[in-house]
Amino acid sequence: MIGNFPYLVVGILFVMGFVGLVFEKNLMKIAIAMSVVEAATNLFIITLGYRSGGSIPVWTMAGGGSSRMVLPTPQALTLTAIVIGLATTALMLSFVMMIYRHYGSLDVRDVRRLRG
Amino acid sequence: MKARIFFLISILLVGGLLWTGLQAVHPFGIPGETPMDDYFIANAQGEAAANNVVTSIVFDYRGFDTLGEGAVLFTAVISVAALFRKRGHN
Amino acid sequence: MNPLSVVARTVCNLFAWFLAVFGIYVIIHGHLTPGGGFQGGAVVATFMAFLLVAHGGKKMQSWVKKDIFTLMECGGLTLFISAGLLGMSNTFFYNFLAKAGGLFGSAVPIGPNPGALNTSGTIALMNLSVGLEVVGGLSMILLYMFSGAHPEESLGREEAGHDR
Amino acid sequence: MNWQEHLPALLLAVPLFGAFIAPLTVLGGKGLRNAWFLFVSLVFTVVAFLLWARVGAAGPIIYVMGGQGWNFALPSGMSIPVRILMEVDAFSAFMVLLSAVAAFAGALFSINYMERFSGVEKFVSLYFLMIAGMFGMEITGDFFNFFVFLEISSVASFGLVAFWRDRGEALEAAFKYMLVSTLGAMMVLVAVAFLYSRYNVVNMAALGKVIEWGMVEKTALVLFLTALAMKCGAVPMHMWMPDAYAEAPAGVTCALIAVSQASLYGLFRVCFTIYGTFMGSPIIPWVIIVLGVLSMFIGVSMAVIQKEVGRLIAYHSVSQVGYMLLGFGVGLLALGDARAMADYGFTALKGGVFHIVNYTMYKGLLFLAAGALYYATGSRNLNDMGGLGRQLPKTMVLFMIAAAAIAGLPPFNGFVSKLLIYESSFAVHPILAVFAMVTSVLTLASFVKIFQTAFLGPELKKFKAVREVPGSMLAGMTVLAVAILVLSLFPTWSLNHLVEPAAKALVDQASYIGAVFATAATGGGL
Repeated sequence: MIGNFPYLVVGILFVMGFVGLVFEKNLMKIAIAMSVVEAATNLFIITLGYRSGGSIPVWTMAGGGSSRMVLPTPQALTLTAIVIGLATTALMLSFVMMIYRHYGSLDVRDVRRLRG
Repeated sequence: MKARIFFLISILLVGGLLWTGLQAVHPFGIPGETPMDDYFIANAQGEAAANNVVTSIVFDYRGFDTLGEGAVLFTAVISVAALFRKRGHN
Repeated sequence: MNPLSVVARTVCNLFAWFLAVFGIYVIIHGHLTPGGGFQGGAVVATFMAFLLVAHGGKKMQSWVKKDIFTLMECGGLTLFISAGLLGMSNTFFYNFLAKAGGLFGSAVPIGPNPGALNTSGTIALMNLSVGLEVVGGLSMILLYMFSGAHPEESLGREEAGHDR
Repeated sequence: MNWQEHLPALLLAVPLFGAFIAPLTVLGGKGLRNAWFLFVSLVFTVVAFLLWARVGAAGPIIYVMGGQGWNFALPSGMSIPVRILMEVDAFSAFMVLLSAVAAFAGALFSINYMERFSGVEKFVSLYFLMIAGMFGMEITGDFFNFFVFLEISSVASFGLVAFWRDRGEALEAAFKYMLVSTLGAMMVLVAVAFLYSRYNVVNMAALGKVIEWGMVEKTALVLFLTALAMKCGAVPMHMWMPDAYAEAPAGVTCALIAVSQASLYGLFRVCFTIYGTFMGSPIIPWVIIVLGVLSMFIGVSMAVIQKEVGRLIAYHSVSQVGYMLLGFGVGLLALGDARAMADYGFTALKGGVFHIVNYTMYKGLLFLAAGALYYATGSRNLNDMGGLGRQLPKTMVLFMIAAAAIAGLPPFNGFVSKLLIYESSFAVHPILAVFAMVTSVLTLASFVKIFQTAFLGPELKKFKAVREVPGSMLAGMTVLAVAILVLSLFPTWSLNHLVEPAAKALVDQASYIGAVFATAATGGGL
């Protein structure tokens, strides 16, 4: 069981982020919860790529000539996903700033002026 | 109140889904067949002429993804600039 | 945002340059060591964040213009997509410089090796262009967020009005 | 070499290039910016049309990004593709064509509509990025690439929805949309990771070839279904849709509809092409059908009580998405059963596909007309309007065409697609057809209401000074109106040449997969 501990962490983080998304009332905390969900996703992809005993997939540093490397594709995908997450987070924080400037409050209940 | 129940149910569903799904994933550290990754490790130096396998994937094999990634960052920057733009810029 | 104390400013002045140099190193050696355009660009953008925190936004805005960063960003991405379009004789994003002799055109030996800078074809070129884009983009986000957080300092009060 | 082979790459490169240059056009002033806006929109529309024509003539085409040759899908000694593939079959090409038309109309409309805003060069850049993301979602053959383009189109649309940042409602709508959409994108990414963990492949065709029906695949399918249904505005998570559609500038809403259709496209690509006949249970089709019926009914019943033009039309979008989900769900139910397929399944698919193009055209036109009303009068509330038919005769005619089409009045295209859906869903269960018809009647009622309040009735004193909207806005609306009229007047032609190849391509899993693997068998190469 301890071997699959990373997957457990992924599941817990994802659910924690999701709970924060739906139950938090503060816009800033909602943004943080979204970042937690993104972190869980990135963690999941990167754990999929681990091969026990593997070395870093860079030939400059491979050293002893071992060709047993960890899987490189998840690292590349995570790199892309992290930058995308960074972009969305930046935009989300800007929205929070603009909303605060507009309403003078970060509470969802003060902001919800739209009729369902 | 109704919304809270809906949210609770959806959280339970997501949690249950991930719980069952993650149990079926291969054990940590022991991936099964990896033809695509082995190809990258074997051929990154010959084809893309790069020592760093990850970079050769990011910029050569999946270079188009990276263009998309740059475009997302660009989009975010332009959106932020549009949000905080000055009035009467034109 | 007020400037920090003189001690903090001095330390930031000193170490910000190390950050910039390290970031540029990461960008240039992207195809040899861990790192690349995005990571190095983020490090160089931290240089901007350092200066912004230490000296306050007012001074910063008198030092740099946002237009430079816009130009860096658009230029970097245009260079990137052009590198893709130039490979169009084969396909979009074909690595046409690799092992072709000229710029970044040396072949690499198979297996572990110390690495040479003049390899990897368009990968190095794209690393540079992405680095340029990320530096411009992240610095722009920082500057715009600063001016958004302190509208009275940069934009003026009448901003909150209607758009037309 | 033949330049037409590079059409899939050009389709994506043109709007991206346009977007990267657009912020620099501020140096050349207004004229240069508008010329660039128009020029790039025209170019990508032409490329989309050429791509559609080529796919119609030559069958599914692939394009290997960064390969030695455009069809060099499998490297030597490999049984799976390692590079990013673009794969365009008739269904993708159909989606690309209709999105391009909607995007072109939105661009034309925006040239005059956006004049009142500042920072339009940023608007132009974001608009092109959204279009590029939409095209990328529709022609990509790689799941991770699909996620990347999903994010491009979403992030660009957040910026566009909030473009009028001085209105608090616009910011809120964008924030809400952002939460739903980013969560959806993360779910897509987790699903891609699940599939990758099992097969070590992210290519769609290669996955479709090897997929089995296990626990990992089930989880991935549920995640895909949830995420993409959220993104296209099906019922439990439809709340973002009226807000975002009503608050975005009108030209953007027109393109935003096409973007939500791209999510719908992704949903059906996953269900039909990747899982297809491997899907071991009828639960998923029934879930889609139930979601469709709920969306139809709840959407329309929320719509009839709205007072604001934009929100009213936006709630109708929810109910129209329901029609498509119903059509495709019935088609999916019949998949793998040749007799049921011939009996009602294929009709349902044709109805669903035809409804996609109809919906995009008339809903885009409705939003543009609502935007024109707002541009002319400065009011969003229906209760304030009246007697505008005299001042805005052209807008009135265009609005009438769109309203008749959405309500499904007989000569118009909405009637044909709805009829196909009624017919086929009746074969599955009569109650489905009943729901669909009731929805249609309520739709008619609410559009009669808008038309009557806004355009008919006595002339109001405060609207004395209202003028007809400027030329480019009328041109944008006319593009869509002409498309509606062509689809309405030549239903047989459009069914045979536009809809049927797309529906056929959707059920033909083997040829989608074969397109990748066959070209390599014949040597691929240069």
